[in-house]
Amino acid sequence: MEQPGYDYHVDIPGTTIFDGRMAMKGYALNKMCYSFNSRENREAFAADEDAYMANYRLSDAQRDAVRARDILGMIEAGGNIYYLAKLAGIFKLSVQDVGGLQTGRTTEEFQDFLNSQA
Amino acid sequence: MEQPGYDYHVDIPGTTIFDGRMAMKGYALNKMCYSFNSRENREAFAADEDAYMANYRLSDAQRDAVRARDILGMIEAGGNIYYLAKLAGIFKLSVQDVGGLQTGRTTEEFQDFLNSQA
Amino acid sequence: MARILGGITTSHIPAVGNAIAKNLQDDPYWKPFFDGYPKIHAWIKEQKPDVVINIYNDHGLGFFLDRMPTFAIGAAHEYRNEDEGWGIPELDPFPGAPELSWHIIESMVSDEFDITSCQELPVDHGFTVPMQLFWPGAPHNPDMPRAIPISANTVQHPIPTLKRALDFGKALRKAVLSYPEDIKVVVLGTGGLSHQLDGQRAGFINKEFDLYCLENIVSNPEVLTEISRLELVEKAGAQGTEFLMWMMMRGALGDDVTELTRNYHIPISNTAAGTLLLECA
Amino acid sequence: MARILGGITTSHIPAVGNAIAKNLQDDPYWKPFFDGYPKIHAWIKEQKPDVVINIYNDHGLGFFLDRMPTFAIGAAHEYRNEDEGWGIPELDPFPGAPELSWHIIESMVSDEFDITSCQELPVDHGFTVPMQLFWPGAPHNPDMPRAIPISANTVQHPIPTLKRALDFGKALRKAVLSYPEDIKVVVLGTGGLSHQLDGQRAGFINKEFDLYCLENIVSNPEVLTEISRLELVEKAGAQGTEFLMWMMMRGALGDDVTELTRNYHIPISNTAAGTLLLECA
Ligand SMILES: [Fe+3]
Ligand SMILES: [Fe+3]
Repeated sequence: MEQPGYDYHVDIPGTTIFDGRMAMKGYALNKMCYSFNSRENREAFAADEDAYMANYRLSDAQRDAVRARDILGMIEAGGNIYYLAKLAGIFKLSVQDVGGLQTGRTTEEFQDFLNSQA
Repeated sequence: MEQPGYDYHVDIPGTTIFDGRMAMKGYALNKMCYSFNSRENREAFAADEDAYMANYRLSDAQRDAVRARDILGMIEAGGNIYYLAKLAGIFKLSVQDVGGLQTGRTTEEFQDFLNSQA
Repeated sequence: MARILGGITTSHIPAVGNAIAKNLQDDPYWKPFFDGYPKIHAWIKEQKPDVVINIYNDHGLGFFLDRMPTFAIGAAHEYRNEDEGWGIPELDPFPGAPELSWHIIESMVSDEFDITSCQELPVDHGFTVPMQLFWPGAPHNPDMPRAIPISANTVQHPIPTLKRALDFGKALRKAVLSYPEDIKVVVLGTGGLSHQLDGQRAGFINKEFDLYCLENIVSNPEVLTEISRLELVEKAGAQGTEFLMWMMMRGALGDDVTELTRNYHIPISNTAAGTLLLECA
Repeated sequence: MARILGGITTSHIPAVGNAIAKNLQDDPYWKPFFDGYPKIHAWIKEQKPDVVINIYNDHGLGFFLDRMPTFAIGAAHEYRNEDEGWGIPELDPFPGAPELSWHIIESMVSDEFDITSCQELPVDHGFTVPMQLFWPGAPHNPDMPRAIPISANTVQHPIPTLKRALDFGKALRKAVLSYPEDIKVVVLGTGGLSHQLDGQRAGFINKEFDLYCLENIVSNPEVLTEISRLELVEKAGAQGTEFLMWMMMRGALGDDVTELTRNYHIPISNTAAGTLLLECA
């Protein structure tokens, strides 16, 4: 059994392992993002973000991060990138925009960083 | 691997194995019955059985069996007893009533049959 | 470290929930059934488990055929008992033990069990009736432990083999025993014994086979893994396959158990009702 | 009896769906990526598989954390591509092969894989982009085979181990080869290679590790089972864990395979894109 060996003691810089602990923390935020698979729900969110977040009972930290479009804050508050991607879509952020926002780069700088690894 | 050995060649009289073949056949009927976990849906069914069945696209055999309260017919048409039980509840049939209907006994005779096995 | 105190099995017939709600415990029909429980109440009072792992099978409330897991483990802060469609009184939510749930899921996936993890899961009579039987007034009994539901598929064939069910229990035991907190755990195996609700064979009960299972589940569970799944349907009835939950429970108790009480009664509703209390060494 | 012709791997980046919709295949950004596919088209035209088993990972369309299966197998008559939330054009439904699905599920549950069977399952870009890449115009390509989706959990840790993924593929192979109909099957492994979307390490790509995986997945997949799951996160990136799908695919091909084509390109979107066509002996 790997656990509680390597799997539990490795620290990967800049990387949050989305495990049970994070899932418990982020459940409300991720459930809200999952609801964005429906156009109707995306429109309801866009029409009144605060009311929509209240309806899904987001924590204060989660609401603040969403209001600030703070991706790292959302992850810290338990957000999972697969669900957050649907929220990023509403904000019209590309995957490279999201990469830039998290790494302190402009989108162009982030694209250059990707290209540099070829 | 048991399959396709014993699991596929045994015939148990009076017993339908709810396997993939039956599940494919019965999907619409079982999905309708699963919806009866909600009171609102039970009431909608009671108000207009035919419209409700049409909405779930039941096959003709499934509709006929439901209309006739024919439990064996429902099973033959792919119904699974765990879901059908919710329909039986709407019809106010107890498990012993359902047992009697399937075995050609009155409810009392079915109860006696159960007791006889003690 | 966590300890497993023992295991308790019971049938989980929906009618029992109604009998409890109507206080029929001393009614002549119900008395021989409810007589199986006072010894278990005394044992629970004495042992005071912190967590109850309730191994049951969902009957079409928590799961539908669109996504039907073989083995599902709850990982929620609480479990709601929702409307099943036939008017059993709904109980208040049961508090969960999600940290232990995740520890179990981590350990069992590492050990090659392909778990479906459930961070929301409505629980049906298969879960609640045993809770009411063992902790009267549940979930408001003062000794009510925090709960972890585990459900195995008996709705749709292929169901797990009896060997896989027993092995599931063994891996569950390993997981619980490696949990670093000093807590006491009891494991329930609910459902069965022989019964069949559907078909021309409805009402089928098999006392001889039940007694064989009751005997061997205590002292020789390995021999029961030789029973094929369709043989189980044939001998225990179409819904008697719920005996798989007893196998899962048994695997979690280890080799050395003492039988403290046993009850067997035909019929409750359509079912041969069986109850066992097994204490771990 | 059924035969497995071979396996094909590809990344399944959502942007690819948009590039196809906009006909950007000859655009300088996209050309080196799309150049990996004509040989595969030719092979498919020649081999004409009857069924495609598409092993992908759902990204939050078909499953949510409320009931998250480790391994899910579709058993539906058709699979709808539904709205994922960010405006990829939705494709028409893909016809299924439910009789083979059930045969596989029966065989694999007997072999102690704890499958979640899915009689309804919306499929996302992880499933559709590879279909579009291999069968242009999918599902309306005249050679489009019937499809079986298989999804493994890479959303929520614990994810399955690399060994379990490879063993899954081996059990899948056994299941397919025992299917009595004379059909030809191709297996897709989609996702990867190295990429990470989240955190301060977003944009991480690891060419050296990808080339190690590409080399060994062909001729020595067993050595890859020594990689622990967190080591996979560390070396392939948080979403590079999708390489598990390649392991599952590889297990289904048996020992003796021939590599017919390989492509590797950095970057497409945030990802190192890898493509392989492996033919079974
Ligand atoms: Fe039951
Ligand atoms: Fe992906």
